[in-house]
Amino acid sequence: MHRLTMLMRALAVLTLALLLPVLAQADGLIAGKSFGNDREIVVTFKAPVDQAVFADPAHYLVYEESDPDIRLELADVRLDSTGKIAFLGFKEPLNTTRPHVVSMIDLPAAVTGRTVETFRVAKPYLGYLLSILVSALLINNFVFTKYLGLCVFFGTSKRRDTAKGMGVTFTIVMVVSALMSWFFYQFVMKPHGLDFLQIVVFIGLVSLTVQAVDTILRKVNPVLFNAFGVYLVLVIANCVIIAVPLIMANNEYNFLETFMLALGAGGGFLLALYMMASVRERMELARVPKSFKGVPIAFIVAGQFALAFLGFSGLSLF
Amino acid sequence: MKDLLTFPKGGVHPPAAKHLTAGLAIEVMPVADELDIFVGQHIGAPCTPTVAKGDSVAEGDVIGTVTKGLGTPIHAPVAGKVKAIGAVAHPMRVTAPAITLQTDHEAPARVYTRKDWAGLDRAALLAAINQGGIVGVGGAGFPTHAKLSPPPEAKIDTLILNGAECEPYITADHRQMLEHAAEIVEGARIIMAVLGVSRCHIGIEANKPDAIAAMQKAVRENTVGAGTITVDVLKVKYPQGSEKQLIQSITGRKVPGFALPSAVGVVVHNVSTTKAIFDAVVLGKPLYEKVVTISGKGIRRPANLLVRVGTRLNEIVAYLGGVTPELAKIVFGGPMMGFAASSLEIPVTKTTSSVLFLAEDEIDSTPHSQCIRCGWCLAACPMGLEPKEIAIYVEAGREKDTEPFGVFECFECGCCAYVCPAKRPLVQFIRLAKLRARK
Amino acid sequence: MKDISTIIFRLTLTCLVAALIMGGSFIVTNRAKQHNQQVNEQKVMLSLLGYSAAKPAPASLALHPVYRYLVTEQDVQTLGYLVPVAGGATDAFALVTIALDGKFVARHDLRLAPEKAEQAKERLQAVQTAVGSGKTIQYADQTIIVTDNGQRQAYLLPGEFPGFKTFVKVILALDPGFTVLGLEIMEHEEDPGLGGEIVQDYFKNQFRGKPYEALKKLGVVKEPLPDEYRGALEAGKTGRLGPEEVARIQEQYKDHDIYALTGATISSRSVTNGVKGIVKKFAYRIAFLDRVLAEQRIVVPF
Amino acid sequence: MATDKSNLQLVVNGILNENPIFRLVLSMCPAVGISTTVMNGIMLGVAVLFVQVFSSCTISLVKNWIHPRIRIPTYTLTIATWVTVIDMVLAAYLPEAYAKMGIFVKLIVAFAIITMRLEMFASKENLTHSFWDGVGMGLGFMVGMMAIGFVRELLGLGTILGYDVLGFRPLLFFILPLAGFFCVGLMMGFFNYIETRYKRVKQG
Amino acid sequence: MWTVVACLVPPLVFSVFIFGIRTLIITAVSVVSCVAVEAITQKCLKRPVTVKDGSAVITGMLLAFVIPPGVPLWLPILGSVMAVYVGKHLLGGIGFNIFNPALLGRAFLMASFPVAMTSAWLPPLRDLAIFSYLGTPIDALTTATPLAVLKGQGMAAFTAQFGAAPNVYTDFFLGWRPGCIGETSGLLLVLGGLYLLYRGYITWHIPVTVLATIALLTRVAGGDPLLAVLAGGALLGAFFMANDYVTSPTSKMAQLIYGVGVGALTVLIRLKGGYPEGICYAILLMNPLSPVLDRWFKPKRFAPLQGGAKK
Repeated sequence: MHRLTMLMRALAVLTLALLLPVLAQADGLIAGKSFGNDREIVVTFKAPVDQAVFADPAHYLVYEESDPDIRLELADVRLDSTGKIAFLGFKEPLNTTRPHVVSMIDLPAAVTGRTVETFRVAKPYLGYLLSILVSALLINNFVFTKYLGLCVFFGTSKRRDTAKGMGVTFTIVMVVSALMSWFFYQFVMKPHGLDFLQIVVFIGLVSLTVQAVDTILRKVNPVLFNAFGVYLVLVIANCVIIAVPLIMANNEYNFLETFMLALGAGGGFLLALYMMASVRERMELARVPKSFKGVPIAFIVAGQFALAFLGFSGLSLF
Repeated sequence: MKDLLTFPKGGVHPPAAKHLTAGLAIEVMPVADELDIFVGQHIGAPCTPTVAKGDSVAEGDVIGTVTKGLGTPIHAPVAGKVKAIGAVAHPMRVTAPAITLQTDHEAPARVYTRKDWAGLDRAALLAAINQGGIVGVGGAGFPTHAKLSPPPEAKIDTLILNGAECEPYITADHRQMLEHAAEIVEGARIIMAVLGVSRCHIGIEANKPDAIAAMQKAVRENTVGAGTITVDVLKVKYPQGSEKQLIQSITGRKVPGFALPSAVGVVVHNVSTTKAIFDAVVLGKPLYEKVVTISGKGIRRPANLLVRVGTRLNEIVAYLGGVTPELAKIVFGGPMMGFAASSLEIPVTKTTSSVLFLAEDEIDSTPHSQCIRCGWCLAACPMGLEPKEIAIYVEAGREKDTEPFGVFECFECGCCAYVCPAKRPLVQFIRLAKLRARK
Repeated sequence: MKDISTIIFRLTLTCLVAALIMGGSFIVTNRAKQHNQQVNEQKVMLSLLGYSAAKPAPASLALHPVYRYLVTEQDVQTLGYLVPVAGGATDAFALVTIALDGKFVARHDLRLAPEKAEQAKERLQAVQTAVGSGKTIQYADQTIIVTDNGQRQAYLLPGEFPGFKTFVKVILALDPGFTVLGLEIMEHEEDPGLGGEIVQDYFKNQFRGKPYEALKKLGVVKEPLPDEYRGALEAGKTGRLGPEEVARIQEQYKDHDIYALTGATISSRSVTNGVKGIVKKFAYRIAFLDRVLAEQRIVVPF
Repeated sequence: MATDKSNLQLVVNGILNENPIFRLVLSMCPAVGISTTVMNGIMLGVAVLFVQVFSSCTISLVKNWIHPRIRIPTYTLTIATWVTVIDMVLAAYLPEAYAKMGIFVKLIVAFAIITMRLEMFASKENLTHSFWDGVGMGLGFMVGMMAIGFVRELLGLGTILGYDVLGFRPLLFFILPLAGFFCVGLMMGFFNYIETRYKRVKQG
Repeated sequence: MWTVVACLVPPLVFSVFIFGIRTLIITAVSVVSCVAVEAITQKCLKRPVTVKDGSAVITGMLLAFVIPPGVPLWLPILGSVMAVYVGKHLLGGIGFNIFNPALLGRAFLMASFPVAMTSAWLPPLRDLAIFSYLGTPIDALTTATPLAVLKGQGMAAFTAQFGAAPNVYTDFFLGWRPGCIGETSGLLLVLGGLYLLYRGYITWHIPVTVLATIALLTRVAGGDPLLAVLAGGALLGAFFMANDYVTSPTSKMAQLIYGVGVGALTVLIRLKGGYPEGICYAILLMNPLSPVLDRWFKPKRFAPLQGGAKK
């Protein structure tokens, strides 16, 4: 089962990527910290700590990073049985989307050499990046929940091979053009107040990317060019591609975030195309009522997909 | 208990319904007045008649030969006169060319005497088999001498005798093994001599304990040549008797798609064919008689009949006391793989092993509905195909696209149609697909 | 070769013409856009204060924005409030920095034209120059203090907090005693029909009239909304109840918890918690600011 | 190649025979995404009409001047320019409507229908014809959007153009964005059905 | 098909005991409207009317089974139009629907009537007063499902409302809890499922992988695996919906992966998503993957031809 091994490998890499930030945090007294539920911060110490000090709320100062003057009221602090994990309970729910700062004050100097230990608790950035990816891929799938790129979606989802080719081409062009757009936006348009030229510049960059991919592919890999070349023309006149830089500009994403968005959007488009194509190959064999043959039934199936994708609504992974 | 030998994937357990005829000894049917012998009795080129209308022939005379290509001669089953050479109703095709003989009831029956074959060499044995007009009587009718001349690069090491007889109703092979065990074993020795192999397996399904016992006894008593013959008891599961499945059950080897068994060093012969080889080589008697199981609730007197090739169905029906009012369908061959007969004029051929007269309650005539993709056919298919997909493509008029589903690997065992809860005629769909996809 | 030069020439010309058209329309529309945006925001704010086309705001009413910044110098953080200075020029502003514990730190005077003060970028630049280099300035939020003839009438607090799905952006109006005057949902992405109902009068008007004491303990209940209360909450839309009636009913429910939207308890709770958070933080800070302004004798128009 | 159709025919052609949404199946994204009310349909329709007419006229005016090798970039540039203009105009003067249409105004730039009309029509015809063809296509899009918007607003909100028609809200479902898929699909099927019936009646 | 219907009857009878005769009426409305929609559609399309095969009846029953008992009686009628007309017959009739019709109907109702579909739960009756809920306004009686309590208010509130560990398992397994009409009685659903397994109508692959994945992942996430299986619609979904023939893959390997997918998505939606129960959407999301999975995991051919067929 070749596919299975590939799948396993991908999973292994993904798990490792998720574990890395956890492994990388090791500094001073604190081994790890994170939000528990919405009224809790969990702090993990490297070694068991003193119950009398570390289970006393008076030793903790907690505030939202943007509101340093307003202390959050602690309800209680619990240490677990190993003495290594402290649970900080709060009276009011925390806004976990914002970074928080925890200061441990009046510590006995013997423990760390310092009397104050301050650290930041925030949702992991990698998680945030992944959430952009997953969001564009599934939760806010461009086709089924944002309703973009439908012309190409309906036009090229008749056969699975075409769908695959189209999806891959799209993803490549999307990523390249979105990153180029990011550079342009950050370093040329924003500093000079040329925001209003967004549309022209972005579509220009998309055409440029398409042209570049076309030329490079033709030279480097003619076989691949023959397979994908036909789709390249279709790419320019498509709103999915141009939507990515527009969203990027709207949300002021940084480079990595833009990359994740483009990758997710492209992957989501590929996924939608591929699923739709395999379903449509099946639909071709069906006895669909005559008036609904072809595009109308494709719309209705897409609507059913969108209904199913409602299941992802409200999903927050990280 | 040790598991009985079987193949790993697919297969079904249809009701065997062999009790109707399993206990009935082979009965010799009187010769009919007229016989129709098809010129094409085997795979390959049809025979060219060597007689003309009005010619007189004796029992066992050659009446047609193959001059070019694969084939083996046909013989006159009776003494008599050639009445006509023309088209006659055929079980699979609508009609086919045949030689019609008018029986001369006065002529004495020909008597065959035993000859010693031990001194004959391979070529002589093969010639005897070819002259006997032997074909694989259990299946498609592949000329036996051709099957016994494998390509030189194939290293044949095993002979398998197929006595599985997995199709419901049919008991012809069962009776042959019971009544002619010694002949079959001797036939096996002949084949082993021809192929130069030292190992022979006789595969018999576990539901025929008497046949197993008879064969084991015959094997013990026969010491003619070298090599070992073993009787292997097989699990009762359809299609145990299919060549590829049988080879896998017994040897564990897998025959690749479209390759012959010789590719994995195996040759398979039906037990009845082996009996015919014995007849041809030892007695010099060509293949013109056939044990046919006539069964089903639609016939008054089910029987295992020894009939002459060419005997028309209506003669057999008349001999067995006619049909019963419940008769709903007549099937040439077994209920799983057989073909429905359209007329009683159809004659028996060398490959006919049974004719079933099925009553309403033995067949399923409910109309089929749309496929619900339950996947039962996938589980049942011994070849690992997807019959449902093929059928859906055929229904949508896209037979050409069925090739990726392996439509040509299908040997039409009928397992899929048997398990289908929607009663879909999957085998017919696949036949259609093969027909149209080939074009 | 000639071909290419023609192409380049024509393309350049086309681009120039296109840029001309776009630039021209940008110049024309940009001003109108900003103007309209302001007018729109002002309209929402005034409507929260109870003014409408039928009951226009008096000319004596004035809105004074106060911007809050986080000023960081090495590890020390202070809060910087950009306040207008009363008396004298309209472009006089002062950045008052206050330590986290509420003690006055410093005052930086700066000059900034009021229309420029509304531009986030220019304002930040002005503030940065005022505090001098070596300190990082981070914009935090904005409060609008409403005065009538110099008397404090209300506070308008734009804010945002996480909803069920993404952020909910609101403007909240408080009277000087921190009683809620009104709540307006500006932007949200809650589910239509469920959490999306937070924009309905019968939900958001529940906050109206809640005194600060009640607000601090405000919770959410999953009981059905009483019909009478609902009538009062939707009075502005249906017009069936008279103002006295509405006031009476609102008085009756003023200490009651928020009735959750059916099927959208999470959204209801997020809005309630969000509003609570905004008010609490503001009440905490405005006290310090007022004290510092009074101590330092900084004359402000509010 | 000059068309022999009259101006009126060009307009009607755009609305009926070559309706961008229902017949050419182009520019479907807004037809699904924001066709929740008739008003939205009109708003976006006006924007598309504007871009289509201005682009058609522009291209028609300069058609002899465009080098064939940079045809497509020129079209794209032209469309992008006019989209930018309408985008800015809407943002400035109709901020509420603009907020509702969200990203879709900017995405007019990627509407296949406009590029297609420029390539197939405006680059070959004179100014008047191009103008009327642009009007036809723009109106066709608008009518399509309005038709979908009509169904969705009526069934979803019980109103037409904001006026309460039914007095109650029949099915919230129809104003959900995803209902656009079903609405467009069902309406297309319905129109196909009408067409076959009509043809059958006409044939006798 | 009728065997499946028979297996669905005991849970229905049980729900009449705990939620009153109302559930029977809702189910009847749902079944009748599904059958009617099927018959009318087939008549209009001039196709043979196949309501007798029972598939519409199953759809109707399952549709009623996955909606709360306190919904208005006309609600399932709209759901059945979506389920049978749009979900099944527009796509070519039985065998060609991509999504499970009943669940599609439920998803449609969820989107259209979010309030009714997420809050019309009734507390179970313990006194066999089966006519109880007929006249009373439903609003006054609503309660919350165990999963909703668990998700919204946490374990403490859950224990306060439904009881502590060993008792709550028995209660839930027997079905004394609020929930959708057909999902409460774990015992009867398991019995029905086992009977179908015994008769060979379904195989173990999908239900077992679905339930195992749900339990395992819930355990990994720190939840109670047994509650995860018993408290929601997992049993109903695993035995009667996930392994719907038409919309699930056919080869065994594909079925295993499909089952894991359904289980994983269920847990994902329950723990991280916007809904307390996720199996409905999990199945809907996996449904369109079954053609893909079938292609990827074709049954192993006995002897495939090398390099494509030639003939």
